Amino acid sequence: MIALLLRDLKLAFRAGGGFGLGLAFFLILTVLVPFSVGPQSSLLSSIAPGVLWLGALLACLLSLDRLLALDWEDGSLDLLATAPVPLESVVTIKALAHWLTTGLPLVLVAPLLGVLLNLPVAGFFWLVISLLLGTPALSVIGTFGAALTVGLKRGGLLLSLLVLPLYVPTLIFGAEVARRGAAGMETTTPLLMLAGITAAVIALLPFASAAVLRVNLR
Amino acid sequence: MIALLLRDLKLAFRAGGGFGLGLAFFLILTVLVPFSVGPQSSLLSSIAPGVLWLGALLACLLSLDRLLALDWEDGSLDLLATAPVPLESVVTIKALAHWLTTGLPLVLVAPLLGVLLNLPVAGFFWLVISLLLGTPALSVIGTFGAALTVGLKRGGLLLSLLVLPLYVPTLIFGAEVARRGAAGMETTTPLLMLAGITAAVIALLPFASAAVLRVNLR
Amino acid sequence: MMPDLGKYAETVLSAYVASLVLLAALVLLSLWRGRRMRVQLNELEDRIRQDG
Amino acid sequence: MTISAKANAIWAYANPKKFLAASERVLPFFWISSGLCLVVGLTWGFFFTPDDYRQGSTVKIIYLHVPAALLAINTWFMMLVASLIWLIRRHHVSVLAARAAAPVGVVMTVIALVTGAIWGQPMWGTWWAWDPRLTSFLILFLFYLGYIALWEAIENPDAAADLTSVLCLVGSVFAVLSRYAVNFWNQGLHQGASVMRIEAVTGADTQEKVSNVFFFPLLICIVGFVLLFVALVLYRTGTEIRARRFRALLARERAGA
Amino acid sequence: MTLTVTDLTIARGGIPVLQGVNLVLRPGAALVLRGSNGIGKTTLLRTLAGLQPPVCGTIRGADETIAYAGHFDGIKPTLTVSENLTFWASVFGANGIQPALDAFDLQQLAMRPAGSLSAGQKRRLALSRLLVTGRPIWVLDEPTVSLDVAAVSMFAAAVRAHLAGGGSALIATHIDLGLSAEVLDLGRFRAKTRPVADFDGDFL
Amino acid sequence: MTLTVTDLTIARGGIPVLQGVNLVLRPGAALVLRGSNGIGKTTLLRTLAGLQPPVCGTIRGADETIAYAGHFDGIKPTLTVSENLTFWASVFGANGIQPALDAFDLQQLAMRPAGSLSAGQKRRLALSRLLVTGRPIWVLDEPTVSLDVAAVSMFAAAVRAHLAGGGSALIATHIDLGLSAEVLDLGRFRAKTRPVADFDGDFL
Ligand code: HEM
Ligand SMILES: Nc1ncnc2c1ncn2[C@@H]1O[C@H](COP(=O)(O)OP(=O)(O)OP(=O)(O)O)[C@@H](O)[C@H]1O
Ligand SMILES: Nc1ncnc2c1ncn2[C@@H]1O[C@H](COP(=O)(O)OP(=O)(O)OP(=O)(O)O)[C@@H](O)[C@H]1O
Ligand SMILES: [Mg+2]
Ligand SMILES: [Mg+2]
Repeated sequence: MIALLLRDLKLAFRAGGGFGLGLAFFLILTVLVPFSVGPQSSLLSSIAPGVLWLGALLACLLSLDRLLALDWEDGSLDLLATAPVPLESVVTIKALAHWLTTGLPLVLVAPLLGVLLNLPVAGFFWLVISLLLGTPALSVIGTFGAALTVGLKRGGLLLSLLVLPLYVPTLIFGAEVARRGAAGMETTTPLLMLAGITAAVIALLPFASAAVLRVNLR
Repeated sequence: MIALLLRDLKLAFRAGGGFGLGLAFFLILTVLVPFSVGPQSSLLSSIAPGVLWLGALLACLLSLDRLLALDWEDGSLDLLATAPVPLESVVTIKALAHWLTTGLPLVLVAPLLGVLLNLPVAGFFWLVISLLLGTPALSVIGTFGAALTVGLKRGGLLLSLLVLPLYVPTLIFGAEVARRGAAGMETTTPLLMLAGITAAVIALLPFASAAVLRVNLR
Repeated sequence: MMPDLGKYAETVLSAYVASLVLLAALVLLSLWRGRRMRVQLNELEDRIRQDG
Repeated sequence: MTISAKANAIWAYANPKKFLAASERVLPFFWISSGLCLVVGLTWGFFFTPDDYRQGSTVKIIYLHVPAALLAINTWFMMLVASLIWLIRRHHVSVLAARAAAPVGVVMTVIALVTGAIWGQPMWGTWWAWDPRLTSFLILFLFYLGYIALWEAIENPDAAADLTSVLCLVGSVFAVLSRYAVNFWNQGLHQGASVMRIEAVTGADTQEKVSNVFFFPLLICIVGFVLLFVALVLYRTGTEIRARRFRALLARERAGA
Repeated sequence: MTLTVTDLTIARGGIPVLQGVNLVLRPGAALVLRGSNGIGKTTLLRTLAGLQPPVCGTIRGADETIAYAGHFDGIKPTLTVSENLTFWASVFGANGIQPALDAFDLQQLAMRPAGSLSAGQKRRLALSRLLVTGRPIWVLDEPTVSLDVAAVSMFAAAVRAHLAGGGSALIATHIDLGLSAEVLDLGRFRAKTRPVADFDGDFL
Repeated sequence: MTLTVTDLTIARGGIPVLQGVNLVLRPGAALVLRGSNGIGKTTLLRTLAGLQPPVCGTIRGADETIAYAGHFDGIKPTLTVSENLTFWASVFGANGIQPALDAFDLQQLAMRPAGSLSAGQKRRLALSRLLVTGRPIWVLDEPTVSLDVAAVSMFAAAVRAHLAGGGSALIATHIDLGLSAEVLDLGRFRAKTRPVADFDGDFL
């Protein structure tokens, strides 16, 4: 198990910068927003928490399509499925590796990008908290989507179509926390909901992912 | 040449719905924006042109990573490079196929999504015009990026990183046209710039793409 | 016979037209595909039976 | 007949051949009765009901909007049940019925969205608002699209059945979650569920007589839509069964060669 | 561990390809599967390895005892040869990769990224993984593809050593491996097509 | 078209692998390349096909005359067998796929999506493509991988017909193809490592 985690992390680093790329996407997206909606700082500051959450979500999403596909293409997944480790823990480890290489760096860099978008001072803390609680759910749900579409060439866009609706509750509560935090309002309810979703998803979804993966290996 | 175009279109259709998926991504992205920035319709209507341009751009971007990669992985690109067709026309045809399956549908569906985001009535016409002029440039530039990163496993994010900065001028002028149009202002200057960029890019970039592809095939 | 729809005539009529067109398209497409499938399957079964 | 024997008798129709024979027998009834109900209900509603004093003639849209909206949700529910039956009892017909129902659900969702949007223009002054009811319909539409796209994308029919069924299951949970999330995110303009208290919907005076004016044709329309749904799903399931057999025979013929 | 297969029917893409397969593989024995292209060798081996369910029939003795090596190598191009092997060794709980490296003469290549190996070198790496699984039954699908003569004899030696240690091997191949093993031709198990009228729950 | 290679040096990943390669391939002749795994067969063939530049030396007669078939098949899984072939036929301007289908007995499989073929069937499809290129020089990298005995002899027959028609073939392989052809062992061209002191423009 540890071996699998270490291997995945190592692969992520070797593949040209590892988590650097997720971060870069996040950064570029944040930079493109002022280009597309215009540079008024009041407008930017009011959409900043939402844009940052959306950017983090998309950066997660984009790194999903190779989460299992590479292992499937070169036959590693066949071998892992016949190895003495339950497939449930394989997918959990994969989700964890994905979070460590994508979600966590996004959380850490989000405050910096908040500066670019004029995020109100009160918002930084809540932005980080909400991302920290929410991104694990994004990784786990994404792993489920990746397991569904593994083995489909050009599965990338299908993956987005399947995963994005599943991301809706996490996004709503996460962005709500960040938005309320930035506006200096009460955040307890959405924060609890966000934490609840993350916990439930981590506890239950790996079983679905493993089941789906077994079907795809046939 | 025609054979290559037809094959690419056929492959796009066979691969689960072809252009449907790019559209779906665009739709979902548009739906997620209000979830993240909040539902106030005045806010949404002021960011609508920018969001729609950004959405179209990302939908283009996401479909790039398989533009050449699949042909590279299974050896087709090796064979095409040794076939009696110049690599320049191969990349041009690939870009054309990409535009037909991704860019064009996005242009056609953008007005519908404008409704969701409360785009001002005056903006619809200019949104469509700017996308129609701009998306071909996105496909051609994207093909260049795909040629640069072909052969890299997990190239998806690297591709985004390379291509997004190249998309900046197109995005700026395109979104500017849409934004000014929606606000009822003069649009001639950015429209001319946009058309100029597209024309120049179509005329010149295929040579660079072919050169880069040759290096990657070594 | 046409009832007076007042100032909302366009609204009501467009809603009816859109819905009925969608419903009709669904039914017709279903029937068309069903017919075609039936024919194709029969042809195939006959062909296989002839081959033995 | 004992209860278990009865249950077995039902499962017998999960055999594709029996299902085809049985559905062929009952289909004419459903087609005709749904056509009748729709013609009667819509004609009554369109021609013979008064305008609402506040909404004017737009109230006539209700005869399409409400039945479509009801079916849009319940189609997904039916797909969920059918998917569960496939996952537990592995009856092919049930999962094919889910597959056959999905496009019907999509069309119903689109009708609800389109009539709603058209209605919204005079009532709320906008085609679209991010009201929770409307928003969750949009999300439901996305779930339908994902489900159909997954069916289309996978070659192996049994694998596709398994994967789409799990997606339907997981998707249902997330759809419910989204519904709560959206409610929390934005309180809306749309009226609450009140089919049974139509006067509250129309805002007309609250006497039974007036509400019945709208209520009976609406009820007939709902029945018509439901019958149409049943007919369509039975018919389309038959098509899916034939398509499945067609592919299997074709594949076998090619493999044998 | 004796692998016993009784009356197995297997299908690919919903169509039965082999029917009534019976075979017994005892410790110390090797069995070579032959059969023309597309007869169903790969499908049979994947079924035995537990990657797909059989249509009917039973497989005994296959639980956590099989090491499978298929058409694809499962090699990560960015990891070095020894990192690739070490990973599989720790997944299977083996304690050293040295014997595996020695058996396929990978010592020289150990520090090279696996992506820069030639086709035959990659294959040698894939085969050496069998040694770190510690599993008694090897199930191999065309193991000698791309191997040169020297490497084929390394492979034969590795199989013989495995058999001598009480292991067993089931090998699908088209060419001669230089092993003295029983040969099973799958041609006689080719699935018979059912009559069309027989429209049952399987749609066939 | 005679293919003439003079004093060729080729490199892979910046390291020279073969040095001073000389060979002449006349119309009607076949040449079999042999050499242990990793000697540089694939690299040589890709250089001849024009996919990578040589370090030094000259190649004459290779312009638009070579049909290359490498380790990868270049087959689109979602297209049918005949669609795959038709595509390549129209790229190369050939006018019919029938001879190609016949030569490799693909008639029965013609309407199947190529993704559902077995390993050997895919290989047959990849080889049949050579016939639609209309090119005189075939450059083949381990063409018989995964092929059964019958398919290998189909392949040999196709090569013989090609040679009889004035074509030529250069084939890298480890196993016997049943062709009477000259054999060139690449072992003697193995690049010599330069002394370390000799630090020139190549950093070596
Ligand atoms: C695009 C937008 C809309 C969507 C997706 C939508 C959705 C729905 C749904 C799901 C229902 C079923 C309610 C139930 O019985 O549980 C419903 C009912 C209803 N809708 Fe809409 N609606 C939309 C727009 C509108 C508009 C603009 C109006 C009018 C002002 C409207 C008026 C009604 C009425 C009167 C009912 C029946 C009362 C009820 O049962 O709740 N809807 N709608
Ligand atoms: N996805 C699929 N759908 C339908 N048929 C398939 C599919 N995959 C493989 N087949 C068919 O199943 C049969 C068995 O394939 P399999 O790969 O097991 O053959 P094999 O004996 O390993 O052949 P080879 O020696 O060429 O590797 C073949 O006839 C093949 O065409
Ligand atoms: N990207 C790379 N970087 C460095 N060395 C490489 C790279 N790719 C291949 N090599 C080395 O170049 C040499 C020649 O490889 P090549 O693939 O040409 O061998 P081959 O003769 O085709 O072998 P095989 O019979 O195994 O296919 C090998 O020693 C290989 O390890
Ligand atoms: Mg095989
Ligand atoms: Mg080679």
